[in-house]
Amino acid sequence: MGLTLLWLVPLLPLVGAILNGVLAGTLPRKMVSAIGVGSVGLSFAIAVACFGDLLALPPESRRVTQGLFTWIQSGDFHAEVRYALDPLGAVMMLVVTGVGFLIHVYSTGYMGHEKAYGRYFSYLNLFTFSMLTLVLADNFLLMFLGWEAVGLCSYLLIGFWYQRPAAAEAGKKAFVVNRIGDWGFLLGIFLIFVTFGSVDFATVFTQAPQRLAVGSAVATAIALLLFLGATGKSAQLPLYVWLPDAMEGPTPVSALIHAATMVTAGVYMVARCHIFYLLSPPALQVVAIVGILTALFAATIGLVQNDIKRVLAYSTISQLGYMFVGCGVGAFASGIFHLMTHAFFKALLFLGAGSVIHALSGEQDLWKMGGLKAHLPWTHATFLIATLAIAGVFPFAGFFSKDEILYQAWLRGGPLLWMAGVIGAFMTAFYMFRLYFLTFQGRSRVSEEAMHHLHESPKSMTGPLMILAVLSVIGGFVQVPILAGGQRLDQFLEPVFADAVDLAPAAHAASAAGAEVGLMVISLVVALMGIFVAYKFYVADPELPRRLAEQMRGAYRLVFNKYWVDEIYESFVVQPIYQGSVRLWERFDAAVIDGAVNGVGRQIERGAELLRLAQTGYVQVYALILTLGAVVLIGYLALR
Amino acid sequence: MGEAILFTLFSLSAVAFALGMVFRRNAVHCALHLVGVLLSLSGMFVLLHAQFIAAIQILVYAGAIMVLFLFVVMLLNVKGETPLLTPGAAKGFGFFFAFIAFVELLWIVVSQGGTEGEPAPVPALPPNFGSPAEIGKILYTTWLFPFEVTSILLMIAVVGAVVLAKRKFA
Amino acid sequence: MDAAFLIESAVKVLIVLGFVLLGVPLIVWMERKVIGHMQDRIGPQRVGPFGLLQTIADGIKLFFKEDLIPGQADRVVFFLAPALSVITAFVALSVVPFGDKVTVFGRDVPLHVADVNVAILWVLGTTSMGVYGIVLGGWASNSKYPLLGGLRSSAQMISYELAQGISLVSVILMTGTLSLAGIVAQQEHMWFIVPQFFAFVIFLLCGIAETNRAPFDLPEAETELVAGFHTEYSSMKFALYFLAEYANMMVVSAVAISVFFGGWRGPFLPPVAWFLIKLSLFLFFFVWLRATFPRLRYDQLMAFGWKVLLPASLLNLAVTAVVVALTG
Amino acid sequence: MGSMGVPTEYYQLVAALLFTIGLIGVLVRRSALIIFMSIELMLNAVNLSFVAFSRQHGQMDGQIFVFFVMAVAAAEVAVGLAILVAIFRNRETASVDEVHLLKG
Repeated sequence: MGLTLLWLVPLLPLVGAILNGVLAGTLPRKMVSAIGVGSVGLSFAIAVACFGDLLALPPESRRVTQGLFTWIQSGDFHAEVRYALDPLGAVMMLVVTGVGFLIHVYSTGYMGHEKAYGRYFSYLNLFTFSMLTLVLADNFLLMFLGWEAVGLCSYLLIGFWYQRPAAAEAGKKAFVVNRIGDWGFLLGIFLIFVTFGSVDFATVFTQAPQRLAVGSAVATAIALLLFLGATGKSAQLPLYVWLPDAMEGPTPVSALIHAATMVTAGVYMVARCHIFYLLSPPALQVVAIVGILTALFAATIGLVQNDIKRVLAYSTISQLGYMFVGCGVGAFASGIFHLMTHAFFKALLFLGAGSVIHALSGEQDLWKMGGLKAHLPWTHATFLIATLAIAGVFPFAGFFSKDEILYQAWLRGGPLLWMAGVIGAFMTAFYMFRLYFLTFQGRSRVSEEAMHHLHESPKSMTGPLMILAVLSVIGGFVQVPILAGGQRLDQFLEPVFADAVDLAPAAHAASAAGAEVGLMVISLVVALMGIFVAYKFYVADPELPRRLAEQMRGAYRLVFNKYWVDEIYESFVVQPIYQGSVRLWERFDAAVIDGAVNGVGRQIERGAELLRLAQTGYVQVYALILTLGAVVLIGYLALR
Repeated sequence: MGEAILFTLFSLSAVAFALGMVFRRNAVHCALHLVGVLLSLSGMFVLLHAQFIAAIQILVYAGAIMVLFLFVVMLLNVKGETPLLTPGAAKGFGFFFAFIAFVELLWIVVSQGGTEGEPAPVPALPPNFGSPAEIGKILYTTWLFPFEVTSILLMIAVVGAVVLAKRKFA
Repeated sequence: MDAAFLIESAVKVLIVLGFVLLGVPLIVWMERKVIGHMQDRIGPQRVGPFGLLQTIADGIKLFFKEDLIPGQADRVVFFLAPALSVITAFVALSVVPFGDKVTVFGRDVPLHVADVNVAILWVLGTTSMGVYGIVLGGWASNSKYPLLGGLRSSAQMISYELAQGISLVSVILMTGTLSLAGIVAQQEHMWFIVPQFFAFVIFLLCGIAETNRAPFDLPEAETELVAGFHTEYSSMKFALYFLAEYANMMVVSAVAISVFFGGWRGPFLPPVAWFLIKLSLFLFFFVWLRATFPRLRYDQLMAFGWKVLLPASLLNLAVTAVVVALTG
Repeated sequence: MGSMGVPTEYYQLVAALLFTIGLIGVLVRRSALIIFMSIELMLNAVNLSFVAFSRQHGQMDGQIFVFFVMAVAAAEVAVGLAILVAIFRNRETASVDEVHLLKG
């Protein structure tokens, strides 16, 4: 019965969003919480039921669609509002509803004192609906609807505190940068429609291998255009700039949208459309290269940031890069696996950070924290688990997923790609533990006033932290047995990526269990080294980082200022467009368009002056004219 | 034969009352003549097997709408007009157009009728044709949506009338 | 349309007409007697036994009085108005069944003048036409008090007609017929006053207001409007209005009996007798009210009609509808 | 009544006649009230036509139309009379040719 209720999974949050949105301000807070959390909770329960039903089906028929109504019917073009559930969608659906539910619960604590409580939950529910529409959509157009709607919700939630100029600016930036990506995505959809005459997933994906040759220009164009969309949504080079600024939004939002779900939409989309990438080796290569460059690039910036949420933001960008590396070497299941584990521990990290910020009355600067271990025991314990997970320490979730990506990179991408990945992993371990040590260990640098209010967060916040911590520990085991061949998640996703097998890029090295274990050990050692260095820098010898920064002043400033990317964009992209637009407005808009419009208006006015002479104001004259018209009409009908 | 006699009676009284309504000077008399027309038509409705409509015609039209008219006439205390009709060319045009319209309607009635100048035969009808039950059945099934819309229209009219009547004019 | 039917109808018309014409003096006499006793007086007793012929004497007096017509009056309408009042009352009575079928000369004769299948609508329609008699009488007198009385009266009647009609609709919902005979037929086991008590109360209150009886007799509030719409009327025209008022009381009572009190039904006695007993009780009730209650103020009256009775009747209708829908 | 009935055409003729009389009233009378009543007369003429056709075709939809026409007429009268009263309060007249502001 679960699968027949599939449509309720996205619908319930929508209902919640409408209720909370329309009744915002009139409902008591408890009611708002009940609607907001309840709708997503119910939706999660149904999602679990659907998942159970899906598992009960034989693997090759695990694709269920449910049409709701015809959305657009115009000539050849046909689009249904239809949801589809297959293993890939199921994983995403569970992540979105599950993690989403926990974050909703967390929000009731974190946002408890917020004035616009109803508005917040309305947005959050709307986001959940949009994200579910994105992952469950059965055609490109509906997916695009979800895609745009999550962007909208992201914009609304980043700018949730719109009274703060920084938040409003950040929302705007996110929106504009995403538009660039969306533009690519949309063009990709157009190209797909032109090529296949349909936007249905089933039609397009089954026809793609027959219609397009491997390496054909069309396949490459489609793949790259779609990937442009993915870089925007998933904050990859060069469109990553919005994500760090997005941290202006409430922290649960950062956890849900800008870490666990929305930013992974790009990865999901690439995995969903893997057939185009497999048909176009160059595009696949682009994905891998962009992924690894982003991973390294963001990691270096993350090394020196001082804002707790910004470090996490760069870490997210970096981890998303890893996922694209996985996809880029043709190991889509590995990318999705990392997406899932990342959703757990990154959400946990953000929520933990939120708990810290909450405890410190809004303080986000790492250098004003320290020694919080004793004050926030639950937050500390769960945060440590998440940090270990992201650093890739056995047996936490991140270890499994990251190593699988690195192994696949070794296998199909070559040693160079692997090497870069390992360096990234080292940096990940370093900056994450830097974050951890600065926050929880060492001497307290908390201000007097904040110290005064210091408290552990309420149950509604620590509860989700604990559940996510458990998931961060055991999340990796869904892939057990981890060695090649037996991976359970891979097998579950197998039907989706079945066609990938014969098209996948040839392996550079033979897969061997021994090599795999060896690589695992190497990366584990690298992670531990990163942790050790962080310990050395920030606990054992706190003066060391400063000295190092003095010695390498140029490099430090370059990284600290995020490679000046924002400034470069500002002067080379934003300003020229802005100035050009101003020119256009002055020359073209004001003169030609306004002139034409006003001119037409003036002519009509003049004509009306003449026409109004016919209006006498006497009702009966009007009635007479009316009668004349009727008489003529009746006469025509009578004598026809 | 009965129908023919009654039809003649009702149609004559309807037309006579209608003429009286249009050409009487006193507005109260005009309203009363209109009531006469309405009652005559109600009788014709009964002849046409529309008992429910006939009853509604009396209840709503004659009993409520026209009383409202009378009220307004009496409240405004409009004295007989001087002169009765619109002056000048408008009056002539009015009669002329109305005459043409009548000729056209006549033409349509005559030309659209049965074959070879013979009036179309009147069909036999089921016994409960026009009864409240039958009206109710199609009103609440086929015509449900218009019915609901009409109810909203009436509510709007009520609100509009109240607002207009209550407004204080400077 | 055979001859027998025509004769039968004519006879019934005559019976009803005669009954009303004879009954009204009797009611008036009863009213004066009852009110007299209620006010610790004796009431008329000089003319005839127990003063029974008093009303007849009054009627004769009115008949011989000079018929005054105000100088500026609209003569035609002035004549028409009282006649209209009486006619509508009689016409309304024509659909009330006052007894079961009887067999006369081998013919089954139903004891009502006409069995119209939309009888309730008919009654409501004719009573709404009765408004004209009053409003026109007030207007045609071309005098301030009558005009005000007429307008008041018709506003009152239109207002209360609504609630009255709606209270009847709930009974119609239960029976599924608009015919009074049909409604009486369905009360074999239970009078509708039991399930539709509230509808009855609303109907009765509206009926009192419709007939312009105390305590709703605003149109003829002598303290403010002299005698309301019939201030300028005298002689037989006045008598006609008088007749109309009492005939209307009979209509309301007869409809109430048919709809809520099982019509002519009752044990032992013949149906017609039961009908008359019930009718007398109702009329007594009307008189009793007049003796007991003071008159309402006009704004109270309108507020009561629109803000209490109408919503109450709608609520009753809604509840009835739900119950009928649920019990099928 | 079968084929004994009065033909529908006769009813249509009466309807046409009433309609024309109403039209004359609208076009030539000066009092807004009478014009209003004439409009009611025209509506009633159409109603008669509807009911006659309803019988001719043996379908009751025509009667339903009459029902709707009455509802609309009631609404129209309520608003129209309120407007008339408002005009009268302001200008002390119910004559349409003394009220001629209905222009741009």
